[in-house]
Amino acid sequence: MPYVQGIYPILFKENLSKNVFDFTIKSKEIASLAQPGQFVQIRVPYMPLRRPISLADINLDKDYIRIVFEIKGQGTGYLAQFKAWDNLDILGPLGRGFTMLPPNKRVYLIGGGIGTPPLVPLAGYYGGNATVITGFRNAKAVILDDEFKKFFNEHILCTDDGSMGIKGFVTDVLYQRLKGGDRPDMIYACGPKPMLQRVAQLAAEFDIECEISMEERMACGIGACLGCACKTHEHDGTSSYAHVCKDGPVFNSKEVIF
Amino acid sequence: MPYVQGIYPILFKENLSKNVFDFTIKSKEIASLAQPGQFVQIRVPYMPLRRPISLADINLDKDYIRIVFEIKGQGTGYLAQFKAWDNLDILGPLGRGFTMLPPNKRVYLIGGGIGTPPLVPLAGYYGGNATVITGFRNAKAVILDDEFKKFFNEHILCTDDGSMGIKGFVTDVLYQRLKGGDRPDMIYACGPKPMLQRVAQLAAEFDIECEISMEERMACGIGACLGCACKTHEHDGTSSYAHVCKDGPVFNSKEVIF
Amino acid sequence: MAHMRVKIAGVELNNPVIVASGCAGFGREYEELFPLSRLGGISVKGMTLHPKAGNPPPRIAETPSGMLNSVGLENPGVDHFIEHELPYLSQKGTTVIANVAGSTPEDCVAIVRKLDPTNVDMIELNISCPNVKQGGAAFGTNCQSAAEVTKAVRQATSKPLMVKLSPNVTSISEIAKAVEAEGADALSLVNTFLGMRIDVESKRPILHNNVGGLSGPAIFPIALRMVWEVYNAVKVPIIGMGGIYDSIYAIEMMMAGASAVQVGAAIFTDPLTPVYIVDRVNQWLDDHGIHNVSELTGTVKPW
Amino acid sequence: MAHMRVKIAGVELNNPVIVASGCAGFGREYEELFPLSRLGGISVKGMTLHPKAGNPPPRIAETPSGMLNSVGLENPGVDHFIEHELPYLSQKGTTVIANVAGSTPEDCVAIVRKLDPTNVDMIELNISCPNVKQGGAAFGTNCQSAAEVTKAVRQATSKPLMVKLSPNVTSISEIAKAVEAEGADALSLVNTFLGMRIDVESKRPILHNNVGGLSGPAIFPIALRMVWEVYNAVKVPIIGMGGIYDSIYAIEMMMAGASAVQVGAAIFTDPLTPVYIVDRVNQWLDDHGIHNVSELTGTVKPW
Ligand SMILES: Cc1cc2nc3c(=O)[nH]c(=O)nc-3n(C[C@H](O)[C@H](O)[C@H](O)COP(=O)(O)OP(=O)(O)OC[C@H]3O[C@@H](n4cnc5c(N)ncnc54)[C@H](O)[C@@H]3O)c2cc1C
Ligand SMILES: Cc1cc2nc3c(=O)[nH]c(=O)nc-3n(C[C@H](O)[C@H](O)[C@H](O)COP(=O)(O)OP(=O)(O)OC[C@H]3O[C@@H](n4cnc5c(N)ncnc54)[C@H](O)[C@@H]3O)c2cc1C
Ligand SMILES: Cc1cc2nc3c(=O)[nH]c(=O)nc-3n(C[C@H](O)[C@H](O)[C@H](O)COP(=O)(O)O)c2cc1C
Ligand SMILES: Cc1cc2nc3c(=O)[nH]c(=O)nc-3n(C[C@H](O)[C@H](O)[C@H](O)COP(=O)(O)O)c2cc1C
Ligand code: FES
Ligand code: FES
Repeated sequence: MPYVQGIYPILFKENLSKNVFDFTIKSKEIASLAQPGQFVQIRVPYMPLRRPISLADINLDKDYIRIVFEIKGQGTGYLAQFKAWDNLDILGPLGRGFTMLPPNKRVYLIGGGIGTPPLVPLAGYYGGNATVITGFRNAKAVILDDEFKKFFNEHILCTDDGSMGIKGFVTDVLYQRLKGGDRPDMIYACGPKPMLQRVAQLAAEFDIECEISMEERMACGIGACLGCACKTHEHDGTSSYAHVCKDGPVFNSKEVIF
Repeated sequence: MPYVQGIYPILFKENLSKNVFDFTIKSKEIASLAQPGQFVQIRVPYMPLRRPISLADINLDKDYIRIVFEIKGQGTGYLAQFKAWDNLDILGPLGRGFTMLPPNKRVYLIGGGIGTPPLVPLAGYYGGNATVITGFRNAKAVILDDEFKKFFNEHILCTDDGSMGIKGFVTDVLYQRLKGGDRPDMIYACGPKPMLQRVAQLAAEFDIECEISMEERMACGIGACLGCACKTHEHDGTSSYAHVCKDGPVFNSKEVIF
Repeated sequence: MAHMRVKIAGVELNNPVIVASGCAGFGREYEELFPLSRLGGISVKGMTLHPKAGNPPPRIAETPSGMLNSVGLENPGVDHFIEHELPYLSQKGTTVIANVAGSTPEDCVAIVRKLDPTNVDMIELNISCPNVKQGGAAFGTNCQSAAEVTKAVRQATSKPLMVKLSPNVTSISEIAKAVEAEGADALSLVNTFLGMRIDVESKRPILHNNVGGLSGPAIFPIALRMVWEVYNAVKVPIIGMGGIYDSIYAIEMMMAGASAVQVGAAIFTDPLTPVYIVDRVNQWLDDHGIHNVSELTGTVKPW
Repeated sequence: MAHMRVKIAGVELNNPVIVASGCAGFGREYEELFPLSRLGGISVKGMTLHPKAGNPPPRIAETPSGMLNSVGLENPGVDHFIEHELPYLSQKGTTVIANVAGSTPEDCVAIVRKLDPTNVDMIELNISCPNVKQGGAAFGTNCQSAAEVTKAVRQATSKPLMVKLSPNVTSISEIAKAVEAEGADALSLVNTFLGMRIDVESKRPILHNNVGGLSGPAIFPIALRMVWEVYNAVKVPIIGMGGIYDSIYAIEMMMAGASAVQVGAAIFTDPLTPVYIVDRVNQWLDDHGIHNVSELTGTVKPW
């Protein structure tokens, strides 16, 4: 897959919640190559390894991309210190994105916490045909709530403590829907591993196509170093390692061995 | 000797010549402890070791110190990127400064290139009783030329190529003066090693007290690591190592073994 | 423009900057960013006789100015390399170095026999991988076993044979001498240092393999010292590596005794590093009036 | 506030953070910035029987996330220490560890005999200095000589005896076991890695000694792995060091098996590092509901 490396300016910086930042970055080159579900590798000061961050938006007309990230450690901490008009060294777009069905298909988008942003381009594409279920620890952690209104998605917001939206897990809501007889053409999910595992189980149980976005520690980000292994089923019943940066980050949920 | 560590803001930044920068830094603590000839250790991004830089000025009333430095490698390169109102992490004042005679004594101040700045406080102190001889590669490298006018010093400017001031070395001028019968009470010198060595020779030849400011690669800057050794004569005729950061940077020229 | 070509064990390289084994796969991925012909060579991912799955993830951990990896020689096996990778790679105008990482001397011999009739330019016998239970560093941290595997492989191939040494030893020059005595045409050093990181929240080592190989700028000063030590102990040419991330580091490595260098982890920080190094070394040579990059080798003047 | 006191070989420390030998002299200089009683202890500059001038300058070189030193055990000799430094230092409310660096086993014995009647709390036998021609790493890179010098010193003192190991070896756990068998009460590791830098303009090694010891964050992952290896090989307590510059690194080191840590080069970047580490480890313990810092030791859960 074609990708580029370059220095691109931040156009807008927003603070979505205490530790979550939203950068809009001007890059015609990356925007014109990118697909929903792909990611970029960003160089951060002091750190020998780049940081993988998903594309939260790809705008071809306006030549920009968007990333939304949470401060987890030193690297994302330094990244958060960049300001509008600072330049970022970015490698991308990388990996395999989501399979795009015709936009009139019915889909579910399941997002947990900082796993929500990569669903934004899908929400825009499927519009009213997408049911979006997003979950967060509590009201303070909620991000991108308005985003899905814009696209006329059905949107169900969950929080672990019920301080906003429904109290409970996204997978509880999904389970109720599927048990209730809903049969979407695809479930897309991005979020913490236990959530993805449960979504994969539900998809298997109700026999629905499902794509999940995986994470793994990376070095190269382009399939050269074999660092980002992810255990997968082979067609012949054995298992082997796929690589999140090249074969993923989006996998069919049936492929992944948790 | 008492010293402090703290975070201090840059008040003014000036660019004296292509690669030479002049920072005025607010620090009542350091200014109130410092003596001419002492230095500070400045932390620079990415670098495990601090950078030793001499105090180019100490202003007690206004609570500031001044440093003048040249970009030599990565560390000074990063230092040069700091701007007014940025904060610097500084350890200081460190080391032993110049011996101050009564201000009515006749002194020579000999400065080579980036060795000139530490002479500024001496120039101010001795005023018209100081003869300042400074030397540079060429006109473009000349710094602090105006400074000595302010203090009514006699000032002789030399350049290696004669593009400004007298063509020749500072030590040639000094030699002419001493040979001509001038007998100052002290020669102070700061600059490249070959210059210091020649000044020391002349001081010995004409039997004049002389103090020179030495440089050595440092780690701690306070006398703890024994990194910054400088070979010196012992009273009993043997040699041993003094430490530039604690016993110096200013040494009596008779002590140092070049 | 200075003359950048170098000759090592009879093989002429475009320039002395080679991408290190394991860091650029079989060369396909980075072609997107620069033509491989800009490189002096590529040392391909270490290969075994049969395909190898490697270690479970996580396989990567970050460290101050460095990184750990515990990939564990994941590779598709020598046959796949010869059939599917080499035909493509050998047309790219760069020197192809086959990194051989059998788990027994017999395996290494078998791999090398398969490579012998191909157009691979050079063999790099990896006796220093810290991430596998058998072979790897088990060969390379002992003079006798290092000599044995070198001897066996030497007899199995007419290709130029380079042996890649482990730095996890008391005396790397002893190993170097043992390997030279058995007919190695060149030496490459260093492979990674065995290291560890712990995730203090989960109390788990970050790497699933618990330990992994440290590389990157952090190790440069140790690697440089080892290259200098080995240069003073052997006569065969040395390819130096370990933490090179800028032209100055490449020049130091050559001054310490390397005839060429490899660049590994730095490519992950900036994928264009090897190409920048080629250009900047060339510029440095011009600035210093040096006509031929080979003139740098071994020119350090010890005190 | 968690309980921070730790006990090592019968000696109780204020907390597990000790300033490493050679990095804070005899403690006087840093007193300007913090009271020594804030530290768990201070390991003083390595001392020899007679005063030692050390190596010619330059003695310091910078490296990515690290530094090289070739101080070469400059010190005023054990008698001077006992007469002029110890009386002052032993009143400061911190544990005093005497780093002993004789150039022969006989020298080490003579030094230790002099220290035996003093109020030094512990001996740290340095068999790992890479910067001297005799003694130092020559002892520490070979099981037999490491055992011999430990044995001799063990018989010469009733003080708790800690032996400081060199990382420049193929198997540090073999050395650790040899030293433990001869009666070491504790082990400290690691000393510096032998490294080099070259000034490409002058073609001279930056250090006048050509090579020197690498320390600082760069070496942390290797040091951590070695502490873990040694912890799994011996029963005596371990003081871990090498590149610790923040509380997380100290916690990793303790989880890998250290009962206490030493902080060296990081003090040059920020002189308050050891004190910050004490406070931040304490905070971390509180945040994690751990009451006693000793509970961290060896808690890593390998995969
Ligand atoms: C394909 C992909 C897409 C991602 N998209 C996003 C996103 O859109 N928004 C967002 O906030 N985060 C995203 N992440 C996670 C993000 O990469 C990590 O949170 C980040 O690397 C942490 O870096 P740090 O220095 O702050 O943390 P540290 O823990 O200090 O990092 C130490 C090392 O571990 C790596 N690391 C730590 N956590 C992760 C992780 N979860 N995944 C991969 N590497 C990790 C770091 O990259 C670094 O090399 C994505 C990860 C992957 C693999
Ligand atoms: C007491 C003292 C006072 C000084 N005062 C001044 C001053 O007022 N203005 C000024 O421009 N320079 C001064 N210097 C020199 C200045 O410290 C060096 O130019 C600077 O450290 C170079 O750092 P770098 O990262 O740019 O160079 P690099 O060469 O990349 O530095 C690498 C390492 O070597 C050390 N180093 C390199 N050159 C020197 C040197 N000449 N002396 C000591 N360490 C060195 C650095 O500190 C660093 O640790 C002084 C040096 C000393 C010892
Ligand atoms: C991800 C990764 C994979 C590696 N795989 C191999 C390998 O297969 N064979 C080998 O000989 N060396 C391997 N190495 C070691 C490098 O080739 C090189 O010796 C080492 O990384 C030091 O150089 P550097 O500091 O420039 O990375 C690998 C290194 C890394 C970082
Ligand atoms: C300048 C300097 C001097 C040192 N001198 C000694 C010494 O005299 N005795 C000793 O055992 N270790 C000495 N060391 C090694 C340190 O005590 C420590 O083992 C090593 O630096 C690793 O820890 P660090 O990475 O925290 O610095 C010295 C280290 C430095 C940097
Ligand atoms: S990160 Fe290198 S292969 Fe995926
Ligand atoms: S720099 Fe540490 S003693 Fe001078």
